[in-house]
Amino acid sequence: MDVLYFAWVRERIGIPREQVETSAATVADLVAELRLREERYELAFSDLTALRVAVDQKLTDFDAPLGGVREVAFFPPMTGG
Amino acid sequence: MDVLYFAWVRERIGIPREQVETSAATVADLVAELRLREERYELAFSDLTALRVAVDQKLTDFDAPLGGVREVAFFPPMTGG
Amino acid sequence: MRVVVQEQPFDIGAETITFAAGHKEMGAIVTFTGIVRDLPDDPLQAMEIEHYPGMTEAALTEIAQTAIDRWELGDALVIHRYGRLVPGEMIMMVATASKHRKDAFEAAEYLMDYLKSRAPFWKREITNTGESWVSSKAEDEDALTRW
Amino acid sequence: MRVVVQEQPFDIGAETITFAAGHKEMGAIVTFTGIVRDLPDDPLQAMEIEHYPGMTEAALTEIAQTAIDRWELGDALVIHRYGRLVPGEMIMMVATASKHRKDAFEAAEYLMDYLKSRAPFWKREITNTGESWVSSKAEDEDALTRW
Repeated sequence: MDVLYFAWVRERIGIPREQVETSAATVADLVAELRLREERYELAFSDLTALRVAVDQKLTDFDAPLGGVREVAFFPPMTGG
Repeated sequence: MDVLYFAWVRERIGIPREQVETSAATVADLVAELRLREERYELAFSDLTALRVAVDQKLTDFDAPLGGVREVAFFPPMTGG
Repeated sequence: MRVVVQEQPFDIGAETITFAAGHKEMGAIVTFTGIVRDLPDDPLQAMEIEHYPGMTEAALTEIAQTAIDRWELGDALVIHRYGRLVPGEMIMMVATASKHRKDAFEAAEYLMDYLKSRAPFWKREITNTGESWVSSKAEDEDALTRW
Repeated sequence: MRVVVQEQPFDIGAETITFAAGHKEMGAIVTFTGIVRDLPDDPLQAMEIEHYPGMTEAALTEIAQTAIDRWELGDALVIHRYGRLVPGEMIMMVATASKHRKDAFEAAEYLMDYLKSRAPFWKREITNTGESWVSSKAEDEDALTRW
């Protein structure tokens, strides 16, 4: 699936998006996998309360299931307006 | 003093303004004097709860004193905006 | 602060852009515009607005100044027309500028609530069957209790 | 309903006049405009706004549709920019049209509250000393509890 990063999450991980092969059942499982990869991931995901997640472009929670999902995005709380 | 009428008060009395010689102490006293004049005044002032009054262009109450006042205006509740 | 009472139409676009451009140190601009409703099935032909020259300007200025004093407001604008308007025409507008959106919104609502019931304007509706003065609404008077 | 996400500036005057002119059957139009604050003593040089193409439009459309469904609203407009903006530039605007001023005001405030914390935009401030992401405010999240 496509995994997207925005704002300081993108900066910490160093790329705006990547293809990830995973069998993670939930967003939380995917995060756990990513954190094991490299320190930049560990750093980006160190405090989940500071992060928001969207699955297929809809805001959701970290326990959201990933079955059939094409796109997951991680980012800080929004600051529009 | 000048006495002004607006909206349906003006229509009932038939003139937009007039000079009134009075020694009325309060707006209520002035209204009592005017009501004695002619039926069109009696008609215009028959229900004071449906009227508002401004003294020297400031909204006030019917018990407002008239000493030194130059202009009194009677009108229905405002409907601007 | 700018308070305008005029018979002729105003340009909502030009007024909004001028007001906003004049307050770049404020992050939030709110405007309200009142329009004579143009209803296909409504027999309204025109709306005539009477006002009390002199007192109108004083009342609007006092309302705007109270808003500026009460909220953290950089500026306020009030434009209100009088005379004969046809459906679709703009009756009035207010604008507020603040550093905070909450202040800009609340102050604009305050301006509208007071302008409705405390500024000396009276509307008369001209329909196919006759003319009648618009009655004040209890809800407009009640709206003031919020402030 | 119209939702626009664009890099280039928008014309607040033209947008407001077009929106209002398109809703003559509505008596009340409210607009909100957000401006990059231009503070004389503030070292802010620019504001960069990042967004999530695709999701942004979907989120704004959902927020606007919710407002239209919840209030007696004739229409809603949302315009939000992204990219690099300098102080004094307009970031975004919303507009609402209703028969009732209370609905127009409340719906505009709702749009702003949700747009602030639920539409995928992130602001970065560039100052003389560096760059930093704007933190979300607890008060912005708290504002949602009103609805």
